Amino acid sequence: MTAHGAVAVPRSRLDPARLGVWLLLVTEAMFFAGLIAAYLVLREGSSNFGAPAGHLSLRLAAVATLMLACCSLCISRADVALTRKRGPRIVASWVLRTVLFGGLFLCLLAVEWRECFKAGVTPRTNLYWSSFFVLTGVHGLHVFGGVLWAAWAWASARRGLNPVRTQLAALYWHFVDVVWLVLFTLLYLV
Amino acid sequence: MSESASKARWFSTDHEHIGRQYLFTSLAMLVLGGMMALAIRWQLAWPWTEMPLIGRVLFPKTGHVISPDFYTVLFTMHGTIMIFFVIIPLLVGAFGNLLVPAMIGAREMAFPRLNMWSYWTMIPAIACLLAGFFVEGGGAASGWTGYAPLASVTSGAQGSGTGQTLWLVALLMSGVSSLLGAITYVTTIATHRARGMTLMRMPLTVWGVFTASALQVVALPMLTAGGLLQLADRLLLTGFFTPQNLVINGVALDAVAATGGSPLLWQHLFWFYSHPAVYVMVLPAMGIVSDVLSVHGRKPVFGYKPMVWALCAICVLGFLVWGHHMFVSGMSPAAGTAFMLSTFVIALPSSIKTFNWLATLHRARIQLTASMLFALGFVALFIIGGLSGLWMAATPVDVYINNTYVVVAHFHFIVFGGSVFAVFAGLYHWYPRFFGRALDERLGKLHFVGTFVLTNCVFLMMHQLGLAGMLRRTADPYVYGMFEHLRPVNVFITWSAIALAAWQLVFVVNLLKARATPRREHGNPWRACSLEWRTAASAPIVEHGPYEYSRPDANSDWLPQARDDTPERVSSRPQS
Amino acid sequence: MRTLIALLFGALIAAVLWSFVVAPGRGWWMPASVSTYGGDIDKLFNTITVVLAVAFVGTIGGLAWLVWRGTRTTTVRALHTHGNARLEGAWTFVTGGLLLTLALMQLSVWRAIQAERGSGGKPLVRVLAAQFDWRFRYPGVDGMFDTADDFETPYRLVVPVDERVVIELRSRDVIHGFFVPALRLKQDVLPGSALTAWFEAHTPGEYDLICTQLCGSGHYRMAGKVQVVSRADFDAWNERMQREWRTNGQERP
Amino acid sequence: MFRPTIRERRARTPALQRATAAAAALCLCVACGFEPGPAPLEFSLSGATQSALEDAPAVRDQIARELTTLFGTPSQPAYAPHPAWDAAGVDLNQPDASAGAPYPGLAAAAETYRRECLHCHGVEGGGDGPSAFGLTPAPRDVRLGIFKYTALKDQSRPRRADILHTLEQGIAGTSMPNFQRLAPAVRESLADYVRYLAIRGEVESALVLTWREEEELSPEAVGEALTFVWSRWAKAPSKLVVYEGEVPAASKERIARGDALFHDPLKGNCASCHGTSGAGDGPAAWKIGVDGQREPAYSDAWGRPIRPRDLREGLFHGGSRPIDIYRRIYAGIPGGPMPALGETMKDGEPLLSSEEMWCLVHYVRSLSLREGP
Repeated sequence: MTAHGAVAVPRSRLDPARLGVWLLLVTEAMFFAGLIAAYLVLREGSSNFGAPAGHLSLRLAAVATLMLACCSLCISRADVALTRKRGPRIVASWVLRTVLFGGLFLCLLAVEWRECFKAGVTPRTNLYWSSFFVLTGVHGLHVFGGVLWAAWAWASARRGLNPVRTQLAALYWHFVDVVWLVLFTLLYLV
Repeated sequence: MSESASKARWFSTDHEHIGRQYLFTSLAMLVLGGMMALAIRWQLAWPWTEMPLIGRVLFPKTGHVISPDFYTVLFTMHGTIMIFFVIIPLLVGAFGNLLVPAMIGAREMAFPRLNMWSYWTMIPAIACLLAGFFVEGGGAASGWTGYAPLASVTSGAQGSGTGQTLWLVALLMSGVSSLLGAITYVTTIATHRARGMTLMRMPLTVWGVFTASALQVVALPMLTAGGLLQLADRLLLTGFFTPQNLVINGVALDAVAATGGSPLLWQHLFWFYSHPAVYVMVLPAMGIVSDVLSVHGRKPVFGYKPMVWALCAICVLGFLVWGHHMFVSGMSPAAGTAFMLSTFVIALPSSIKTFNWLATLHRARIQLTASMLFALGFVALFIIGGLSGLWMAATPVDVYINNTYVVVAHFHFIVFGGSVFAVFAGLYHWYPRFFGRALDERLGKLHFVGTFVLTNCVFLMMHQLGLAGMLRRTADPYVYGMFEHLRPVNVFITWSAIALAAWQLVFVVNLLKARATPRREHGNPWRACSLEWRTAASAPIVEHGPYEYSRPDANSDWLPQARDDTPERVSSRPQS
Repeated sequence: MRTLIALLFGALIAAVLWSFVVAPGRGWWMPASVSTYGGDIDKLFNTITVVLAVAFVGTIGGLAWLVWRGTRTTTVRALHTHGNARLEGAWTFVTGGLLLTLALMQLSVWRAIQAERGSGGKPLVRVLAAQFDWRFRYPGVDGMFDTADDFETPYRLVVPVDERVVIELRSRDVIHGFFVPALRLKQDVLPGSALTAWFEAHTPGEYDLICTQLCGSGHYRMAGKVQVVSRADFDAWNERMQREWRTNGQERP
Repeated sequence: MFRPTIRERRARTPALQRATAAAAALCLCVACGFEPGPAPLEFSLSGATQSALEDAPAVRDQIARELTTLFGTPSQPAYAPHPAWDAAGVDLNQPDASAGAPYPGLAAAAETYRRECLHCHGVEGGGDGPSAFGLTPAPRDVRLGIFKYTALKDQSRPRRADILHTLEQGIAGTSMPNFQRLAPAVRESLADYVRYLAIRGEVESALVLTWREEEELSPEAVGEALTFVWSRWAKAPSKLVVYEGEVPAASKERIARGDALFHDPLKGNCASCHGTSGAGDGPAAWKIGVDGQREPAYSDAWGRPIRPRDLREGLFHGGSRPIDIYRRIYAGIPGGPMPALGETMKDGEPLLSSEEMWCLVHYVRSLSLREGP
């Protein structure tokens, strides 16, 4: 029924893909806002919230935070390289580094979880740990998604194709990074 | 047909195809949800009697009498199906896909594949939901609101086991489906408009879908977050919504879960989306009705800009009123006051819309087509539903009204009298555009008259039931002596509901009759200005707003919104 | 067709008005209020209802009239107008003012109803809700809860007339709804917290207590009674219940 | 010149109106004379009977026939007159109503049962109605004739008053609600119907047993089974646990003494099952199952695992009045592992005196109260 022939010419300067990713980030932001709000409400309001009780490794988390910061940094380097019209190899190498740092972050998260389980801490221990596992788990899934996205971007960046893909991945990574900073502050520091 | 071709038919990325898939899936679910409604009505009129059809199959041991827990499952499923798998997919999924690109002059959606997945995520969601009927303990049984801890704890009710988990998964998947669709719509409308199609030249249907989608993008993730936490409560035995020291159905929860959570937290997360969801169910309907009133009234929509601003105002204010579902929940009284004020404020844009519809009809040249009749029916019933909302907005009055049949009457006037009437108005109006076949006008009018009368027969007296105090979600109101005298009213409502359902056969006959006629190009049968009726192959250049009817300076009583681009300019423009 | 439409809308107005006019006489209406603030709530309800009735008749009547007029065969061409800013402004202003007035009217009653929330007023009775029963725990002679002389009774909440009664609502399992239509009192019973509510009944009698929040498959039958009696009767009943708890009970052979 | 392309076709208004009116009239006519009801019910044999007589379908049919002769059907429930009734001066088909109101009778009670009880307790009272799934504790299967919460000793069958007490109070802490919204006479008839179902169920299993032993079912044997079952019910009124006078006050001393008795393995020994804190976690009541999980060590007469009550909840299934708890301690809980301490003898002496049992009552109650031990 496209015979009516309205030729689609994106008239506006908004790039659909970029707008789409921004909308995705809005939903993701609201999603994490919901989870974090629930965490805060329970932490302030519950008489039985519990506490990390020494099972958290701040050092591990700090390294993980550093990993994510590196992810953000690398992918933005890739972005800059693209705008400066650098060669595909330079761009691809920055993207690849993002993938690696993201993978490292996930490994650190896995280590953290394993230490917790070893110490007998599970989501059932108390509400703090319930929130901890749900929040870090959901965030970890997002990092995993980011790794896949970056890997996908790498595959095309290597051949110098599809620069938009890398730019959008960068956008997403910054978001994931910011969310982690909030989570890190709330779960580990405050 | 070759295999790949048939695969392409199933998994088509063509938005019109997806729109039709949405349309027929939701109509099928409408039939299912409607049957459930009839079973519910049967029980309310003649509780503990032989339930037709399903009683014999499901309850051989009770003399074919439905059991109270199956009744609970029925109204839970009825609500869930009607909201998440009928009204929202019909208005946003079906009409959105079929109309939005055509109305803004886009050849396709911004993300055709995402759009396809939006539909194909809904199918497993439906499968999950219905699978609940076949698992041990039966389907979800905690109402469509899934209040914790009844829903979040596996021992809460018979259906609180696997059935409830499946329900939750279905809800989450339908949320993902809606989100994919919403992102597609917002992006398409923002970036794929034809030349000259400024925002203030978009038909109100597009505005309706746009605002509804924007609401979904922002609000739905809250429900997803809540749903995820509830899923964790059920599967990981966390206790986000489970307070301490509860013993539910013989299970002391402190021993099995990390308790200490808050049941009100779920209500906040749930209503943060599910109140805006009500607007998702009505904003596109308002748009459709505005369009139909204008076309068949041969008159521009009165106050187009205020109409748009009213839609946007509802969209924004929609986020501030969720707490009015919780006036008696134990929320703080100050919050109650704040939510009451915001709720009174949100009544304003809706009334402005109503006044504008009336003003649109002022000195119009009204064609009483089936579509127009349903649109007029929408306005009338929406007025009733909207007005009764004021009772609920007023906190002291809501203390009495809350969870009674007044609420049931109120939202059925909005959702059935409103949204469903708008769907019918839209179908009669755009059927030639969608399917190349026209629906029979006489049958359509017959369909309207019966539906309008019977809708009022069904839902009007529910106000009185509720005022008498009759509670919602009851399998047998006559447990209370004070409701015994309401039996005749309930019987009348049930008969009306049966008649209303039967009357929809007129529509089915109409569909079948249309199917039997050969496809043909209908052109622009209603002589509507907006772009979706264009037949020219060239690109449109939009020059007017969508409602240029009866212009004194024009020869005909309508002026198409766009003129055709010249072939030279088409070829000279770079293709994207 | 236009006649039919006019008839339909006319019938709708008639039906709505009829159903609301005959309703009180047939008991399709709120039962008579027996609590002190019930009258205030009813007054607010009636005010809103009058506003609604005027708005309803005005808009539907207007709609019917406009359709009647718009379908005249003599109309050659519709009026071409895109709106009227002054008119829009006027009805926005008027409706907004009306809505705001209605909203402000609610505030004092709402404050009064919610006055006891969290104020620590001493409850007369503790309402214990559980799937699918109401139980009422009275403090006994010492007036203190959770002491050995507390006594408990299912189904029937007995309270004295003409006295401000504070109740404390607790749930053992899921959310229940404490609703006494005649008292115009409804409050969800939230597990995990003790909410308080209050009422002052001014007419002795027996009134239905309804669970209004879905609490499982037995929700529909979670019924109770509120029995309002004179102070003397209340004391006598209190004494009788306490005696029963101190003795063999009323044993029927 | 302006002409609309779609002319509004003149609908045949009168025809439409006539059709609508006719439809409405038809609906009204149908609606007025319409009164649906439930389909008739039938008793079926219990699962235990069915599996016991799997290889003897003829006996199965015979037992079903005998039961119908003796008890009728759910639509026409009636006892076949029994010779023992004359001696006892009762007629179960004409039970006297102490409430004074017109007594509804068994057939009407069956209707009430069907509306109020059947969804959980099933047609035969087997606790297997469609809504029984997932309820903890499961609805009572009355066909064994065992009722847990009575005021009687010696594991007796209940009196009507005991069943009525449960109907009036419900069983706190379970899904069994109270039925005070039914008129007293209706409740009495309901209690009679519950007894009817119980006796019917007991006779059913007695007949199976008789056939097992004698390999045939003579009319005499059937009569004997009925007599045997009935005799147990007839004894009930004499078994009431009565405590004359006022309940001793819940003093600190009594509570302290109760505490000691509760934990003394040679006296109350309650802690062995109910746990030292009364949380129901005593070592005797639990075992480690095959999967390494803790599971209840005891089962009740229905074969369901049974866990000791968490006394700190303050919810007592048989009633929370002091006298109710006293009776629970005195007479135990039929069908379960809770012993009857009031009837336990040691060296020819009662294990616990009445005073000691009251101390236990006050201690148990204090576990859920503010001024606990």
